[in-house]
Amino acid sequence: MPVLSVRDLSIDYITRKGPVHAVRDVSFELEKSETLAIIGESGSGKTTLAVGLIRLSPRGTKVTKGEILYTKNGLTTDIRTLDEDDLREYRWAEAAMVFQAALNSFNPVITIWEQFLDTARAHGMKDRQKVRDRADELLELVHLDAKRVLPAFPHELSGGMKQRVLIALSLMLEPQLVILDEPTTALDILTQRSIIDLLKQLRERLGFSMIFISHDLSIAAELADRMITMYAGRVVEAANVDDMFYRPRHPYSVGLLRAVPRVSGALGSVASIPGSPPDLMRLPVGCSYAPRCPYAIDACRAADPPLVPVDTPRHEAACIRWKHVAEVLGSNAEVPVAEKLA
Amino acid sequence: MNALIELDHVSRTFTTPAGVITAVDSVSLALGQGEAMCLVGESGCGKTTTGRLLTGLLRPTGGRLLYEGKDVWLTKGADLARFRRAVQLVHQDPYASLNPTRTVFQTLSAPLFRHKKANSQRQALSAVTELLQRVDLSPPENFIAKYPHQLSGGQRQRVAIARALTVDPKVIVADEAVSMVDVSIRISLLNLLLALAKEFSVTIVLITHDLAVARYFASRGRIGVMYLGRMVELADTEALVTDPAHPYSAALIAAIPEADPDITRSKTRVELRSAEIPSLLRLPPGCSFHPRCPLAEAGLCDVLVPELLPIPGTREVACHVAVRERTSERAVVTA
Amino acid sequence: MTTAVAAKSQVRIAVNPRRYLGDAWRHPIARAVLKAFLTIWVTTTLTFLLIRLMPGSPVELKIDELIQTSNGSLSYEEAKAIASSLFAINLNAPIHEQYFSFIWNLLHLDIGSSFLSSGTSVTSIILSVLPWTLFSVGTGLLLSFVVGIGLGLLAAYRRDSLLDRVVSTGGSLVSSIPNYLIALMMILFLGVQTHLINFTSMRGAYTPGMVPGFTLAFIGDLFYHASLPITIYFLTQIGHWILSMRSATLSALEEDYVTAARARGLSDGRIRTAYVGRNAVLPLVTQLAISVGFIVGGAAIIEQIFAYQGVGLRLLAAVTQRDYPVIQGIVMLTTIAVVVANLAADLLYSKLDPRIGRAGGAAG
Amino acid sequence: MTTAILARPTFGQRLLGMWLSAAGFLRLLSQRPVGLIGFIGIVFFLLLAFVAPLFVPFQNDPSLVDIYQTPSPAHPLGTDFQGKDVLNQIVFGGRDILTVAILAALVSTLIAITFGSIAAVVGGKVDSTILAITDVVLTLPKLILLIAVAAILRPTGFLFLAVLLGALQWSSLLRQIRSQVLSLKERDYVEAARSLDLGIVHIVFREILPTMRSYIAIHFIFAMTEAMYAQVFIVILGLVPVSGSNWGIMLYFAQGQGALYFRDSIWYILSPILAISLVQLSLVSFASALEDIFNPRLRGSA
Repeated sequence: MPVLSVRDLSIDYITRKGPVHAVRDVSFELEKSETLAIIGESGSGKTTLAVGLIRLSPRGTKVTKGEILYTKNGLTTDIRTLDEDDLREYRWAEAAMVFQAALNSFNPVITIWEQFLDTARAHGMKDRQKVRDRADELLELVHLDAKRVLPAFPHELSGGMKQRVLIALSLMLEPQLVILDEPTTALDILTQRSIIDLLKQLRERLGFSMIFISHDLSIAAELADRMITMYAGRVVEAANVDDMFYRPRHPYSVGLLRAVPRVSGALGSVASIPGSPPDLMRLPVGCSYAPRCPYAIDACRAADPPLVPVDTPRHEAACIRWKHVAEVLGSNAEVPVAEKLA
Repeated sequence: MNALIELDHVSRTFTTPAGVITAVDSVSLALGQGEAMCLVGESGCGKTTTGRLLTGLLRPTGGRLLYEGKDVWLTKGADLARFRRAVQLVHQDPYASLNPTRTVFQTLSAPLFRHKKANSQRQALSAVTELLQRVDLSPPENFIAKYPHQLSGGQRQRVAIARALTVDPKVIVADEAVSMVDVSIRISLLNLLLALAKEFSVTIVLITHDLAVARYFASRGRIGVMYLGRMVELADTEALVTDPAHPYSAALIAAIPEADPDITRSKTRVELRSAEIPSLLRLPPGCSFHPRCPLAEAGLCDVLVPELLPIPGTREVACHVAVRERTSERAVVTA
Repeated sequence: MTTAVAAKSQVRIAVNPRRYLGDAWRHPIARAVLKAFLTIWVTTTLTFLLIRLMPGSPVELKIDELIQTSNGSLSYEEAKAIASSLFAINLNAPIHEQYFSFIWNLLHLDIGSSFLSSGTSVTSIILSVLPWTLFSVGTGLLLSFVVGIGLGLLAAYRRDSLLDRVVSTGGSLVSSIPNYLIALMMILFLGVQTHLINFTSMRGAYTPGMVPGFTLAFIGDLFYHASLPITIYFLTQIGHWILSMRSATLSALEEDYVTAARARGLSDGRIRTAYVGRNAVLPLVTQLAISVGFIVGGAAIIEQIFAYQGVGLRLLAAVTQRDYPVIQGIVMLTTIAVVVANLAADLLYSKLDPRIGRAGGAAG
Repeated sequence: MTTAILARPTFGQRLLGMWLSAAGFLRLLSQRPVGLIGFIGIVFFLLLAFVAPLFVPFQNDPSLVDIYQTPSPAHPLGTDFQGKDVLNQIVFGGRDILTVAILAALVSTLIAITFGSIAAVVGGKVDSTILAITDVVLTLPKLILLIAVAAILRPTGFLFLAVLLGALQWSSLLRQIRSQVLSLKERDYVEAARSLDLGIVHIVFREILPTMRSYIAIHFIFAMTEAMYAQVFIVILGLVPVSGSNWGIMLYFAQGQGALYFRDSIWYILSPILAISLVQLSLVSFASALEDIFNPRLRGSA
């Protein structure tokens, strides 16, 4: 049974000019100890989706439909039906969300230790000494010196240190699911590398399932087992990492992969996607990628293409011309898209 | 080829309540006409300050800034203004680079009127239309009357580039100009800058932390790697990417995640001796990378500040060990 | 995507946090104390110039007055000598010497004696009235601060509800009406027209004949007499605190650390106090400092309307009697009291906000 | 509509532009009823103070017979202790007060803008001295000083009173303008304007000030309320030689003549109180609405 199974989840932003469909009929599953990358650009709805998974959507948003089924030791519950107390328990004990280090995720006027204590107390760990030992253990886990970090105020830590403390804090109650929002954005290259290696290490040791959202494909290549790409609020493709990188079936995934240059290996025919990002207020009828898609035909503009299974296992794409995309790419070899289209 | 614009051992310090910070430490860099090069480095390495020094918006506290051979900060009045117009800056944040209360036309026509490149409405209108076409914002009529908040991030950066072009600059410093724009349209912005370099022989310096973007943009040019205010390596892009001379460049290239599962998961790591970034207030003696450098030799690297010295293959590196190994007679030519 | 922005901001990133903060802690406190002394020095000099050098200054007026009342028997020099003793300064000495003796006396808290009751020193006069003003203004201000914070927090949490609209609009309107007009209306309606409160019995700071001491009766009597002024000071500032706290809370609620705290399953109560409340109240502490000065100033008219013997009323009496040493004394001592209050609020701010630890963190 | 909004619009377009923005502004204001009422109040009192006196005859005929008359058709607001009509005094009582308030607000706003922007633009020593002076003035108990200064200098003319009030009020506005200009000065588009060599005039008047227009308008109104408070303050306390008649002077006499205590004199003292309060209420509610329209996330009111 998957740890998390999301079915037809839709989330709207209520604005004066009417509802904006930020997330539209999103479905995906996450197995135990599996890492899923949700890749999308601005306006794709990835953050709205992630925050929606723990029902933390800001004021002015509404989950219109869909289920979020969470399973632990064989018992499945729909998060959307949890009452306030159970929801509070679910948050952090079951699913912990780690925000971007660049955003100020720490209360600036109290020390890191107080924020550890707050979290522990909120989940019934009253004994200060036990919380202190747990904090030391967690900070040790993320290679930080507890004596220096705990008494410090948030602004006294560097970006990299803050991201590590956030990760340590997220593991306090041994959650089964850790959700990370852009875990390495706004960090320097070497710090980014240390965070990626740290996440790999922790995942191996503690076996939690992980979802992370990012606009950066290279992080997905590093960490993910499975990937979904989102465009204008919808999942356009879901696949294992190798299938997504070497055998993409949705024109947007192809375009995105082709638009990212690499340092090692040949550059190939790197190229941008024409046009500009979708305006969620005025989405076109039919496939929202049609205006920018080189393979679009009239049928594409008729209706929203559903997610259909494609020619490799556990691989789906929301494009009625995915076979044509496969032909254009040609070989299924483990060669980057940019080189195949060179 | 004599350099169009050159930094000659330029330094810049800032006094803060906590002490004096050397943001840029005697950096030398010569750029020819139409050259497209990149300055790369992590935050705090001084690449943004170097960019500001190049544009003349920031006065160096040491060394000289030469433009067409003349020391800019010794020139006065008209010459200084001419230099100031010849070097333009394109900023990082598309949401802050354009004045929200002015339309695209007002933003682009102000410099045209100011420098007598247009004397009437009609001339300004046609000049602006041509500028918008040159930065691929077509049809121009859709953009002229728009306010910045009605444009996407990519479109705003194009207007910012068009604004820089209003004064026919010889040099454009693009400070992280693509890092806040959607991944899928970055390449088109880089291509626009490359086209300016090729067709109008404008020298372009792209400042970025993203080595992959740097490799694409300067694939036929050079990359300069900076660390804590110093230029540690300056080399042709392909040479630097495939065979980095300075241990810091090697560490960066090894650490970068690649958008390709097979390559990125099989990369060999460079283990640094410490992850701690030294404070700009108290730089380590000698080479400031020595506390973290796997090749550091006690008595040499922690005493003597390495100069940027040439090594075979039109390259320069500021590392005693690298220079010694690559220039000694019995240097084995590595594959 | 790096956050490398203007060169100045690079300073923050790779600096050893503990040492850099250490310097910042000492530096702002010293700066705040220096600023306080500077303010006091400027005020004393300002009042000195006002009394001494202004054309038709009180000193000249006093000399002419002496000459007239003695209908010509006093010469200018003799009148000047009398005036010197009254003003406790040697008028013949050159101006800068007068100034130094003036400052010297001030340091010894000797600022001359009142023209009228020539025996009593200005300091003793002031010390007998200043406490009442500080007591009434202080209580009114603290009450309006505490209630304002609470209502502002509530209004922000129930944004755009009826409560929010009533509290914020009502608060801002009450505080925009000049407080002395509210005082007059209170007397007019609650006193004269409806006899709800017997304000004549409330005159003065306490009922004459009461034995001053820490007895419950005496303190009760104090509050009875001061109740009207306190209500006015409360109403004057309440709108400001509600609005400031409401907007500070609204922006605090949008901060990421509040979402992160909710994601960590923290209880609403804990988030409301330690996360939203503490951050929102920060800018208000410095505004508290500034409003002390405003309220003490405004007290003069309130004390006159309610006949409450505070320093304001005494100043007005001194003004009508042209009792310049007392005027000069009151202006200086009230400023010193206000400056000390500001210093305290600034230090409190630097203690509350570890990020800057900057005293003098006034808004703006 | 591809016609470009030209850098130098013709007079017709400028007029059209102004009309459109005014209509747009009124639409925004109508969504904030309290603000709208405030706006109407301001317009009413400005008309009352500057236009009504041109039409209503000035009555200054004290008649001992009808002292403290209760409101009647002849005297809608009754009469004062000299038997003079209260409504007439109210009509003529606004002009002086509003003139001084506007002048004082002008003085304090001008000081704040000039020195605030100079401090921000020039920076360095100039900035720290201006800031030090402002900090000192900020903490002074201004009204105590006002009492002392008014008592000693005995200001009579409008201008002198306005300058005096203005000179005491500019400090907190200067700090806010300085920090506003400082933040705008750092913006990328100002740096770009500098490197395009567009000149300091363009930078200040085309790049920095336009974004501050609404900010300055709001604080000008708050400055007016402060000036009115202080002006009536010193008039009621009798610190200023009484000449002519305005709402403050009416209050001064009403208080002096014990109007507070007689049943029939209630309208004589209440009329100026209500007049002043309503002006202040209108100013504040309109300014708060402006604040909400132009920068909804502004932290804390002035």
